[in-house]
Amino acid sequence: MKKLHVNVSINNDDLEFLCNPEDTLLDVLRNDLNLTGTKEGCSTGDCGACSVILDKKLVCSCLVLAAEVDGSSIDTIEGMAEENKLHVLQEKFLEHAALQCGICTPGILIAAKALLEKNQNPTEKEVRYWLAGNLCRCTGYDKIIRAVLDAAREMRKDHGPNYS
Amino acid sequence: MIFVKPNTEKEAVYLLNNSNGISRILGGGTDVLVQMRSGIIEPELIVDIKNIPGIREINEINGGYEIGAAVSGSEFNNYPGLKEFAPGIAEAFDLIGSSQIQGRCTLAGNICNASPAADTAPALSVSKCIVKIVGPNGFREDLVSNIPISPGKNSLKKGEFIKSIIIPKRPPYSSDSYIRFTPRSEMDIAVVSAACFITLDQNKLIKELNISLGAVAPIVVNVTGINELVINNNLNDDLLSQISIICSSSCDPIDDKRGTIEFRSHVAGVLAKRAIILAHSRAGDKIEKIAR
Amino acid sequence: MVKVKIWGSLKNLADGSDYILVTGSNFKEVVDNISMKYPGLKPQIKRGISLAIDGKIYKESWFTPIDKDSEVVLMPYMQGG
Amino acid sequence: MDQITPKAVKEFKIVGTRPLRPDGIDKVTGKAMYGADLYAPNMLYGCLLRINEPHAFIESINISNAEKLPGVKSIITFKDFLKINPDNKNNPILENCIANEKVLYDGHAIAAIAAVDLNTAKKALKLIKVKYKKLPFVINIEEAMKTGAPIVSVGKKNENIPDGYSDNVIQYCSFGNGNLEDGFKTADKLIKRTFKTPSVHQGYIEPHACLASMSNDGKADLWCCTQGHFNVRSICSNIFKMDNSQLKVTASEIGGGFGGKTTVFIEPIALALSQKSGHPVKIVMSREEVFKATGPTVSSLVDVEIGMKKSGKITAAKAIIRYEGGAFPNETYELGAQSAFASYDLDAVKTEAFNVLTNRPTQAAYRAPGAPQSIYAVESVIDELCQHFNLDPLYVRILNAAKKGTKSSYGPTFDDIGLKATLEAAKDHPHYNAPLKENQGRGISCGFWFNFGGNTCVSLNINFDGTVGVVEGNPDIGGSRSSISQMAAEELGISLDKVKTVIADTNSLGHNDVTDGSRVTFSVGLATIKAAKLAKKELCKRAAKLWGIDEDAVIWKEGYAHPAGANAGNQEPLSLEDIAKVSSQTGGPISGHYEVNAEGAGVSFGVHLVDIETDMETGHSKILRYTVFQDAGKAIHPSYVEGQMQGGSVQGIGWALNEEYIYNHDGKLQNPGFLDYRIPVASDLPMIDPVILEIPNPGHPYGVRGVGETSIVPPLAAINNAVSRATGIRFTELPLSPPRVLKAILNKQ
Repeated sequence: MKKLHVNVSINNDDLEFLCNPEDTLLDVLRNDLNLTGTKEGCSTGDCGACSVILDKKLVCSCLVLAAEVDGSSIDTIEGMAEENKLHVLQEKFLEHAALQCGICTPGILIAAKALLEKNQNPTEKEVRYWLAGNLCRCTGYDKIIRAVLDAAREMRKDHGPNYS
Repeated sequence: MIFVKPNTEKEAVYLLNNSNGISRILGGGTDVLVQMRSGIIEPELIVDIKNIPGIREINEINGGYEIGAAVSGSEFNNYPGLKEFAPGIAEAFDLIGSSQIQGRCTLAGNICNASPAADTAPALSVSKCIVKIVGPNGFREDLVSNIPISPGKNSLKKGEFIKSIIIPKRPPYSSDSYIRFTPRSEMDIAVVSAACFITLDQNKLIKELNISLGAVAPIVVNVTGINELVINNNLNDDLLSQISIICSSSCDPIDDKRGTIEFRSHVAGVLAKRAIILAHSRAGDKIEKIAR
Repeated sequence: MVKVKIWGSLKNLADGSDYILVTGSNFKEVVDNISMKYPGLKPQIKRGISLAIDGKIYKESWFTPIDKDSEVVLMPYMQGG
Repeated sequence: MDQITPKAVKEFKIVGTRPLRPDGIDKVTGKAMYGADLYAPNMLYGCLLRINEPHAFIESINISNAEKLPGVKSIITFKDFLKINPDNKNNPILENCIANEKVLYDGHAIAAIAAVDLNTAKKALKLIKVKYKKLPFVINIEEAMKTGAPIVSVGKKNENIPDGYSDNVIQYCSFGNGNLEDGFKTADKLIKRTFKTPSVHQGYIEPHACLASMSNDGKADLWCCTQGHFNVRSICSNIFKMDNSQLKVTASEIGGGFGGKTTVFIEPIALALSQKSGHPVKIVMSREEVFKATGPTVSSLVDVEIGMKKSGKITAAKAIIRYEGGAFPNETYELGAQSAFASYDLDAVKTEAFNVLTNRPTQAAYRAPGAPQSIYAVESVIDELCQHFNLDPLYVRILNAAKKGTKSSYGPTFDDIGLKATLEAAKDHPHYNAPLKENQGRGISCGFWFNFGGNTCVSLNINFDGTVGVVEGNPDIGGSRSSISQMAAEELGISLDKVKTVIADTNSLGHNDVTDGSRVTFSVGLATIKAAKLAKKELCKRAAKLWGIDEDAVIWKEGYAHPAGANAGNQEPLSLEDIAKVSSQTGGPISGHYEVNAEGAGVSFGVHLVDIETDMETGHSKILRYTVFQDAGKAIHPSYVEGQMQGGSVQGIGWALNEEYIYNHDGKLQNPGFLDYRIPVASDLPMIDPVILEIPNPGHPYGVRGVGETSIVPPLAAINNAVSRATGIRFTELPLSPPRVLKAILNKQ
């Protein structure tokens, strides 16, 4: 079977990999690129644990073929903190105890980041609906929702009163 | 398996037409990848159409819209004016899957996958939307409602694929709506769904009323016998109850893990009623807006 | 003698009463003596038992002291969760 | 988020605060290593061949074509385990992992393959030729109990089974006090109902995963996500006839368990594939495998009969509990029988329980195993009696509540317990008197769990720089490392950032029981406090040496060694750091170790209040408001206590409204995925408001009780009662899925 050659930018690093045509982006991230922060919970797009940003769009990496992403840019959880500075969402998740086992956390952080990039002032309902594709079985979502709303508040503050 | 990402329609048609085994179009991939992973299909050829010029575009044409086959749910819903033009279709498209799925799912995929529960199928049917198909014999057009023919099967012929979907121009006081029933608020498959397209005159008398029901038969049910009942009438409770009964009796559902025959038939009537009320108020708002 | 309450389905395997009387001054002695005096309870003891001594549940500690007037309740061995 | 703490509770500095968890940064940045995240050089990928039949006799398994596929390195079947150890033929845990003579449920594995990559392994699975004969099967409780039912497994029946049942009824027990007949006679109203609950899955987001490496000399390393790696070691070393010391099991970070990761499913398979191939082998379950072939809960069929006076006093209560937990024996039926009436002070009470074999996957524990099902039935009947007499449901529960000195329905007499305080907190809460609209209902329910202790080892090391390392052996499933560090810091009197808690592998510490029964904060906490006390004693001894005084003349106070009084001298107190820095010169490193089989865990009670609105045209129920009251004992880290209360509640909400294993008439599971096995999503829920009550457990130095499990118990009945009150129809079967509720509404109309 002939492998396909793919060029991508992941967390702003240009890199290339070889993949089988049926490999998913999730397979390649985890098995070939050692980016295991992106988690596999179902492989059918029903749990959101494998969420990444593909060309500025939130997707489940289990529902993307690795071969498709040639020329794309991808953001994963490993690129969320800038150098040693955590993203506000990451800080708020810790502060609010918004994780217990933590397996869903990378996917939820990525999804929440995508939300706050398009909506700086979401309502509780908007956060709940946006994150409906990210299953969490430990927390009952309460502290996750509070953390996202608090992070949004903080980010609006950081960006000054004219933001949003 | 071979993966190809052609740059022209012609190339895509050629590949599809010359493949001997199972071939699949990759637009959003939200159904195809799940089927591949679970072993339901083992395609020999995957044709990723996203490099074909125009396939990811939305264009206004003849007072309606042409939606490229690879336009995703979030692209559709963020396109200025589209949601206002066809709120029912936007609702249906938006209900497919999570925020993650919205970044990938397409109208063409939803129709071609031919699930009885496909959200956009009833919504596109009530508005008499059209698909533009490319194939070995050139272009053709067909109604969306002619594409799914049975669960998992569509009417496209070998070598053909959908290029775009046309949402036709609408009369002035018309609107649409889509409501589905799912046990969860999100991340679910419609157990029953109802779409409504309505046109009023400026006195709020009904000129046209189409209802389509999803997940209550092998393919979308375009309910017949309603226009006769409602044309030139005001909407009232009595009419709504009559339509609700017609809708319930138009269903030919199955008992399965998601719902029972009894439940689906009853709720189809309930949702049809709710969809009509919603579409009617939207169309009514237009009259008032213009009056103001 | 220590008075040990046994659970309902063991009654008929002992002597039909809610309580049995055995000698012993700790967990192990009491359980050993139950086994000896009431062989019908042996299969259950083998499957696993706990003892509640004055309201506290002990799953196995052999040398937990038991007073003559302690409340002693035989319970199944608990696990899971 | 309220917290109700009686005044008498001990004053703490660090315990009871909400510090950031020590493993948090790794978990928000993707660095934390879970079961599937480890890769070894030269590693193979393993996968299992599963048969999609509920019951079949295996005639032959032909692996010769699969073996020939390039890239396939080893293939095993049950026969290989018999070669390893002939005793394996009687090992039910192994037989659940890989079938011996019979396929016992849809998805039961019969062979496994290791290959250079997953695609090759999957291809090879299709080349295995299996011949089997389908057998009659049985998947529901009523059918399985009847004489003449297909028998799942012969020879499993205990000696005490009453007559008149099939051999699938293998276990039986009964508990109780007092005279039922007299009790029922004095009641003004008797209500008897039969309730059903479906089998549900824990639904942890991380599928089971492991990486095994066995070398030619028989030594092995195993990395896996588990709630108890010492238990994994015991089970696997038993299967492979290995010395415990030769199998090192390391617990990865664990992506949820809730009881479902207390046993093994793939670990012995990976070890056998590794042994046969000479390569490390990794197995990761798919979500479908998790649903089909791990351990969901028992399903239940429960009769409850309760008599009540018009004053609200319960006169007698009886339950007959029937649980089905798949193809192998389990003890959940006993826990269900014992917990059913634990919340009440009753003169006459009896519970009987049966365990029944069926052709379904073998049950595993799920948060308070056995209690939600039986308490759901009991609390639903109590609510119906309250409605009958038009009595306030909280008043009736307070009137009958178990308290200190109550002889519990399962035997022992209760010590200090928090049920009454919890009920009163619910009554005083604004939620209880908030107005309701049409088609809305408010439901309440009590819940109970025993909480466990168990074998626990802790090693607490004082480093030369004055920092402290705590080594414990229980996988951290919900933030326990933080609580343990807090207790260590509190006891030593040092700041929390000086303490780091890690979880040791099986070769680095003595045996630790599984992380189960809400035992960790209690037992590991207890051992940590004791280990810290021992370390303090040694610190005092060193200070005494430095001061040249008797060691009894030194006391430890707030992080410093002090002379015990004027007679001991007036030396400047020495900090832990001061002493640690010279510990090499004063006798060597300082540490404290404590090993115990912890007993004396305190029971815990919870009360839930829920408001629901039911759509009378579709049968859909929406949760509008949810408040949880729970006696946590001392809350070490209140945020994670709240998290347990909220998480358990939402799992219970899922159980009550939508979750269920759906079987077709062919005995095959219809919904082995997150699309149709509907766990609650964020948009289904309101905030879950937790109210912590701190009634200290007398059996723990800081008053800790377990908190993890009680919270899943009340939601089932609370929601059932709310929907029943919203619709005016009493429901007796879960889930309250829209088709079920609508059917009842239409029947009533």
